[in-house]
Amino acid sequence: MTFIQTSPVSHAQHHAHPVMGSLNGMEIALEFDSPQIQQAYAALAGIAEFSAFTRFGIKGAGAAEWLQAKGISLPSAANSWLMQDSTLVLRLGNSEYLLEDQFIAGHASALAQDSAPVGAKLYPVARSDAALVLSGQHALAILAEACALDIAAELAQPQRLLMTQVAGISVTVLKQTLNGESVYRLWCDGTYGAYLWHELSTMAQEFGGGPVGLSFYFK
Amino acid sequence: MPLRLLKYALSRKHPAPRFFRDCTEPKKSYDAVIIGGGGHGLAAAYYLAKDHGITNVAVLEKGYIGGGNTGRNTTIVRSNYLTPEGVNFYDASVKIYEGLSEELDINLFYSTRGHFTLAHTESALRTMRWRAEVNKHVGVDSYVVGPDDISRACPQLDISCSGKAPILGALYHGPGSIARHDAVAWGYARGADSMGVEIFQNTEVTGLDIQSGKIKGVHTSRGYIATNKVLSAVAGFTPRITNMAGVDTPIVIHPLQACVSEPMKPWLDTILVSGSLHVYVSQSSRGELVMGSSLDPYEVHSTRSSLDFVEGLTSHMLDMFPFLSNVKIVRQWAGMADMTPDFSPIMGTTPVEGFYLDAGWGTWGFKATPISGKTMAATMANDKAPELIQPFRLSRFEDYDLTGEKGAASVGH
Amino acid sequence: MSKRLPPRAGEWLKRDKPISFYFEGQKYQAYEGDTISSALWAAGEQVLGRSFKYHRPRGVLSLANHDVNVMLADGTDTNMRGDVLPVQDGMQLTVVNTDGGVKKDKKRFIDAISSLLPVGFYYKAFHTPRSLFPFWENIIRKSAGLGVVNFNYPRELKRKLHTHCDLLIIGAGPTGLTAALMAAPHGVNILVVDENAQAGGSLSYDNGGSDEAAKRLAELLSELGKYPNVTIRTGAYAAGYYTDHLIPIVETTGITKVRAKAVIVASGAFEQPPVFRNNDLPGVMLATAAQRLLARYAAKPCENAVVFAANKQGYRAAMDLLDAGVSVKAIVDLRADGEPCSLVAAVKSRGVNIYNGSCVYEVLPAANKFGVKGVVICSYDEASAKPLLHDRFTLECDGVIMSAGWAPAAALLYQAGTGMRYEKSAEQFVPAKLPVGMFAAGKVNGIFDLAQRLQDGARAASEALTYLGKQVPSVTVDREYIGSPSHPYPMVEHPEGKNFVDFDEDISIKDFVHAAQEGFDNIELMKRFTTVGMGPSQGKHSNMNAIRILARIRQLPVERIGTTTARPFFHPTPIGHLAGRGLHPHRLTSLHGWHEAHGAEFTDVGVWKRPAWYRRAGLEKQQAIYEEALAVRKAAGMIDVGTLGRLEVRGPDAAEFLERFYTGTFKSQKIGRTRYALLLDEAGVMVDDGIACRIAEDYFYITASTTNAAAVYREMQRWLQIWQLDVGLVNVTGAYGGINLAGPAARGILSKLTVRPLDDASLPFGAVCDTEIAGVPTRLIRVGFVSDLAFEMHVPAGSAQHVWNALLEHGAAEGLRPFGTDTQRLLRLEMGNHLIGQDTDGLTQPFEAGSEGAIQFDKPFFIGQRSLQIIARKPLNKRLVPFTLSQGYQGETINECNLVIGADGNIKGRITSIAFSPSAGCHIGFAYVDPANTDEGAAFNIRTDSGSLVMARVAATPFVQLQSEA
Amino acid sequence: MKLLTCPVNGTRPLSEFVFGGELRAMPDPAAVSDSAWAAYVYNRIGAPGLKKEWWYHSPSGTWFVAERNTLTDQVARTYLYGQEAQA
Repeated sequence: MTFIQTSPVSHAQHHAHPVMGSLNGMEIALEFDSPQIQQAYAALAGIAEFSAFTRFGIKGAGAAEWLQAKGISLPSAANSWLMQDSTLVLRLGNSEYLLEDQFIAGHASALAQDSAPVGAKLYPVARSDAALVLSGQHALAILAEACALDIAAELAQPQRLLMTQVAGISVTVLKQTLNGESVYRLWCDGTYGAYLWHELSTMAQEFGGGPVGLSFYFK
Repeated sequence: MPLRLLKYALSRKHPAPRFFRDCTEPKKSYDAVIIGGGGHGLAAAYYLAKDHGITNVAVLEKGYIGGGNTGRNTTIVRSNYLTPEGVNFYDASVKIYEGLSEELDINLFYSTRGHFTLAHTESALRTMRWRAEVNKHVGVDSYVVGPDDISRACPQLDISCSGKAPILGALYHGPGSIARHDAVAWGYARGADSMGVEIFQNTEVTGLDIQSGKIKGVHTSRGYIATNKVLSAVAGFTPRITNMAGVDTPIVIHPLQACVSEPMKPWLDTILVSGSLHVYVSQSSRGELVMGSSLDPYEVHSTRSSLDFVEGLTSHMLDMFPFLSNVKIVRQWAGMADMTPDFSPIMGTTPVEGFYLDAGWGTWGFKATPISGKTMAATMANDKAPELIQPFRLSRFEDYDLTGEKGAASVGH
Repeated sequence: MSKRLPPRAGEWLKRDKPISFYFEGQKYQAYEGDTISSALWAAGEQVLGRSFKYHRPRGVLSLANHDVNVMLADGTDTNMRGDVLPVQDGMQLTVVNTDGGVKKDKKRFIDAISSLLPVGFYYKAFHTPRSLFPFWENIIRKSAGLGVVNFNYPRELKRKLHTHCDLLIIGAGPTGLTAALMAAPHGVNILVVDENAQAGGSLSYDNGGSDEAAKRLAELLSELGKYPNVTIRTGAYAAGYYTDHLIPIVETTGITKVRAKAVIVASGAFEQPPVFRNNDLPGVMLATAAQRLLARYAAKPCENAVVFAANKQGYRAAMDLLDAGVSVKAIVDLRADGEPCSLVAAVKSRGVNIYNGSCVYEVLPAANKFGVKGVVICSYDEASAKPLLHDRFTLECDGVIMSAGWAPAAALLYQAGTGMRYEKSAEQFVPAKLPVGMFAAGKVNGIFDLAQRLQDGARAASEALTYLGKQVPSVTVDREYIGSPSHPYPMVEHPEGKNFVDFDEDISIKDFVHAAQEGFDNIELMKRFTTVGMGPSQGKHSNMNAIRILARIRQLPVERIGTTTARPFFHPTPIGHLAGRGLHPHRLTSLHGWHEAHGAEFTDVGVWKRPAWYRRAGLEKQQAIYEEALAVRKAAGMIDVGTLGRLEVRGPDAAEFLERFYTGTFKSQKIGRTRYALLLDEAGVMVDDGIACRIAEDYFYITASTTNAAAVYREMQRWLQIWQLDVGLVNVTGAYGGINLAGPAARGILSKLTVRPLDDASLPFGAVCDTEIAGVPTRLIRVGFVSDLAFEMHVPAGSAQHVWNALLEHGAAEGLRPFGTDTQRLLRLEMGNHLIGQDTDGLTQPFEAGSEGAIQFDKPFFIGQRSLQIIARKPLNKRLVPFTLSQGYQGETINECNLVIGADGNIKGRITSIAFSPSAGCHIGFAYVDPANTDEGAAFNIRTDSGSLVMARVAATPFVQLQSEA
Repeated sequence: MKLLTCPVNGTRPLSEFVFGGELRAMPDPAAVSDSAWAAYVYNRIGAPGLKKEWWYHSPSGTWFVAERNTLTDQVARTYLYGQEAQA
């Protein structure tokens, strides 16, 4: 029996009546508005949901070795990230890793479909993150209200990621160039997804921006 | 207008005498020494003299009288606690307060406004019922009311709290009052002084003289003072004094902050407390909103203010009173709260003979000022704590016999 | 009559933008750039407000953003500050706290009887007899306060932003701007803030008869314009200093929380009024106020001025007045030796008489005290601070310009913990020991001469840069005074008083004398007794004089008196600004949307929103809950348990870890089985409970209560660090959804969705397995919390909706319906399961709750074990028992927390849970009772709300028949 | 707001942290007397001074030790539990 998964954020999006579609078996908002408007939102202050990407999480003193054995190259420093093929590899703190395939299946899917990892000091981390993208000229201004850190300075160093608080909840943040635009990627516990989406999209709208569907980035 | 005021005002020269002498030269010894010139210490001195005829007493205050938590609290007086021990104790305090302006002949502006402890959740409401039942049992006027009753008493309150935390009910406590905190200290100081007690300001205790388990005297910035009865009534400074005495206690110091708005025409006639939103607020006779919140989350021995406190408090104030957006906060401040594991005070004797402790008041020492003074005076006079404060003895922790106020863990002001 | 001057260089007015507004019902003309006060003054209006206590007419005092006697209302807002707020076209303004308007204020009589209301009078009256106090209090409360709050004022959203900079400079006067200019080339990012509408500080008004200041300002601004790393924000005040250089900058649009690496405080000084009779009348103002009026707003302070000076500023103001065409009748200089600087010759040359060693003894009021008619001048003996009346004479004038000294605007320095000392040569408190990373320069640092202030700005900049690790040469400043900027005691006594020190609170010299006589003779007590400095201006114009007066009374040097602590905020700051957006983070399960769409009534459980019950057409809440409960007993029900804490404990030492953490045994636990897990704190108090599922030898899957999950996981992490066991912890709470399917039909429904055999043999009570439900990988647990036939399904959060729908689809026919937490409470009660947090409180230990069974004492260690060993030897004073009321009880409703009363009339315990159970057909519950009275069938009394006693009996659990026995 | 430095994640405002109380050595439960145990459970070194404390960085789930002066609120240093030497 096949089934469709719901995104952790969808509840907060219904009122905007997005065009939904399925990616990796998850129902996700593809379009909130006409391409022109989405373009405008994205340029000013756009917020999009990437939760449907496949993720694989693992932690423990043995995680790095195990992943490398699987041919995954890992960020050398704690709290940094790299892109291998089409997979985002996040090193969360010292010994926890999160792999996320971007748009197309990659290492995360492969590892997820593998048999459960076995090895010493090796602990799989089940994930169901809400994954958001904040874009546009006002993205920093929104983060300046929602986050106490000097995001621009903290993320000036390429490949760095932050585990901090945004709008009062724990969030992992990094800066990335997507389709030539530099955007902010945010991950939080899925159960906070609807809340975070609501607050950030409210702020985005105050800047003349708004929600942007996944298809806008699917190029 | 009362005649005495007219007389007082019309007389050319200012007739009012000093409230208390300006003592600077301590004697070699006293029958009793009280460390701490706040409400509690001064009240203890007053009742030592008045109830027990012990007048050869020195009160040592490192700063100025009433300059500690006496002058930093939000002046709420109530007795609707959770345990019979707590209710009885605070009720005795309220009863003294009601006649205290007359007794001390100073207007304490003891103003009975009614006190609502708001419940935003079922579990909070359950705790309110628990308190109400215990209060009823002990004979204290306190009962659970519904949202309509709250609206009637405070029509400006948004019962839905901007939809963030709708109010389900409240514990109403008719006798809940506010008072002029400074005046309480001044009144007791004058009363004690008039019976011979000597009050030394700017006098810091630097050490305790303890020999074979007995207190012999205190070292101060004004020299050594011999005595065999010492009371420590220093709230946030308690650990520093008990350290000198080598007495271990569970007390940990957390700052408690408060702030006050600009004056506006009085509109808030009741005292409101919201546990879930961490707000307590009343409007003073000057027209200022006096607001407080929960304790700072970590130990600091200072009275610095923090921005996050006032940000959180004001945000919750707006949930309750959305129209206050442009009303201004004039001043914020902090006190050092001496917290205990069971949210109850520590009163009575200690392992050191002649060294008595009046501490652990956390956030609610002001409302206990008269009764703690009275009972600690009795404790010092008889070297035995009266029944009323037995539940608060220091040894209860060693005995695993805590007082249950923590059962109602939430903002308790 | 208009006091507006023709256009002047550097004025802040936009002459091309005329506007009109209403004040107390009368129409006035103004220009954009005017404040309300400047517009009214320019229009010839002198009475701008009434004082708080005596309702005396007040006009312009300082024009330095703390003239709180001018408070206005516009029908929407109140307590609006006339000297700060820009006037806007069409404004309809009235003065607050008057009875009949600012001119006809009926309360002005209070001024006449002010002698009846001496300082502290309210401590001395109204309290006897006690019975009358409420009457007096009512009157006092009516007269309290300023403006009337508008209960319909909209909740405004003010954004609060965080920003970070290397160097924050507070004050855009000559000192601050120079500091910025010196620091700018060194590649640090600099933020300069100033509370005024435009940058420049004294350069924008203090001309002293020359155009040097204006030129200097133009230079500085154009130079600074070249640096992109320098931002200047005006109309922005620094509200306070907080730990680690956090400084909120307040603007009308909102607050910016600035985190600075280094801070230069160049906030200047507040001019302080000399104290003499009627120094508060409209038309009497500070020299810098007059200069601000002239330079910024092109308005004359008056036509014929008398300048009362005790420093150079008075003479500079005199020059500016003369240049503006104001006739200066005289300069009255308090100092016997007069002013040493060259301006003396300049003013003399323009025909101004100077009276040295003299004072303004009193100001003669015009009709209604609405203005100045003249002044009485006489000699003054500085040593004794006494006016010498023998030579007094009267001089006609319509304005008095006063200038006697300054107080540093040092609030932020104090808040940051700066040690201050009294600089005798300047007669001012100045910073002695600054906190790391804080620097002070200019007037706040006791330096007044313009050239020296510029040097001092450069000096502070070089010190700040050095602190920031830059290599810069050090700068030295020559701090010397040609005549002290402040007079040590600019007070003129008067038998009739009304010589005001604090204009907010109407406090005059005699009030301090009286306070001291009554023993309030240290600055803090005096502040509290007299309320000096407690008004909205927080003592900006009064604290320094209060200190000088107290010093004189006690015959101590000023430094021995010290200062009162300056608390935030620097200016009164709006609640809406501080509150900002007001976020309330909350968690939702992936089924939330479905619950909402199907009539769920939500309740807050910790940070979660959970369905309490589901609305049903035509059913009251209680009825709906009964139906949900009956469905579970008779058919099947399901509840969203996605909020449960889910924690994974993995590794070789997993069982060992759990045996130390929880009270039970886990090493012997079989794979595929669950065990109850009870957590205590070190005092032996019950903290949380859940179940531990053993998935593999080295893999446990633990549930924790919704509200405690985060804390339990935190404690696990902490103890793991201490114990250093070979274990890994993963918090998967949010990763999984959870559904609990319960009731006789549960097995049947579930079997349609899985191939996994569910019979008691293959999946007995307490078993756990990983399988597939409706195609979804599921962790399936046979639990018994709400029914002895119940299945808990833990699935990936995103799949929960699919499983939920599938269950409904296949269960509808069997009578399956969802239930909420209220129903769950009833169901678990029927099963005889107590709930930590409801049936226990913050101090309950296992012996009281009857949870001994969950405790394995013969283990080397578990958290709380040692305390329990001590507690076990002590007599128990209450114990939790299940109870029932008599069948068919129809009496008064018994509520949770009704008390259990013993024969002796004392409290023995309380009801912690009670409900009518439709299945058991009677009231059931849990209660704490006398430990000696806990046998099944034992009776005890419950006191109802009304006080009557109802008998209950200890019962056996479960209260309902089990499915297995059915 | 006060700043605190997590050994792994760096300097953050206090709102990202949970205070875990004083870092105290547990006496041997088997050897210790009842009253000494009760003292361990309830009593604290209340007097101000430099103390070792537990702090938890919530966003990353990191417990660490801070040496903080409870009088001045100045943090001398922070390090992961058991890594005092390397700090």
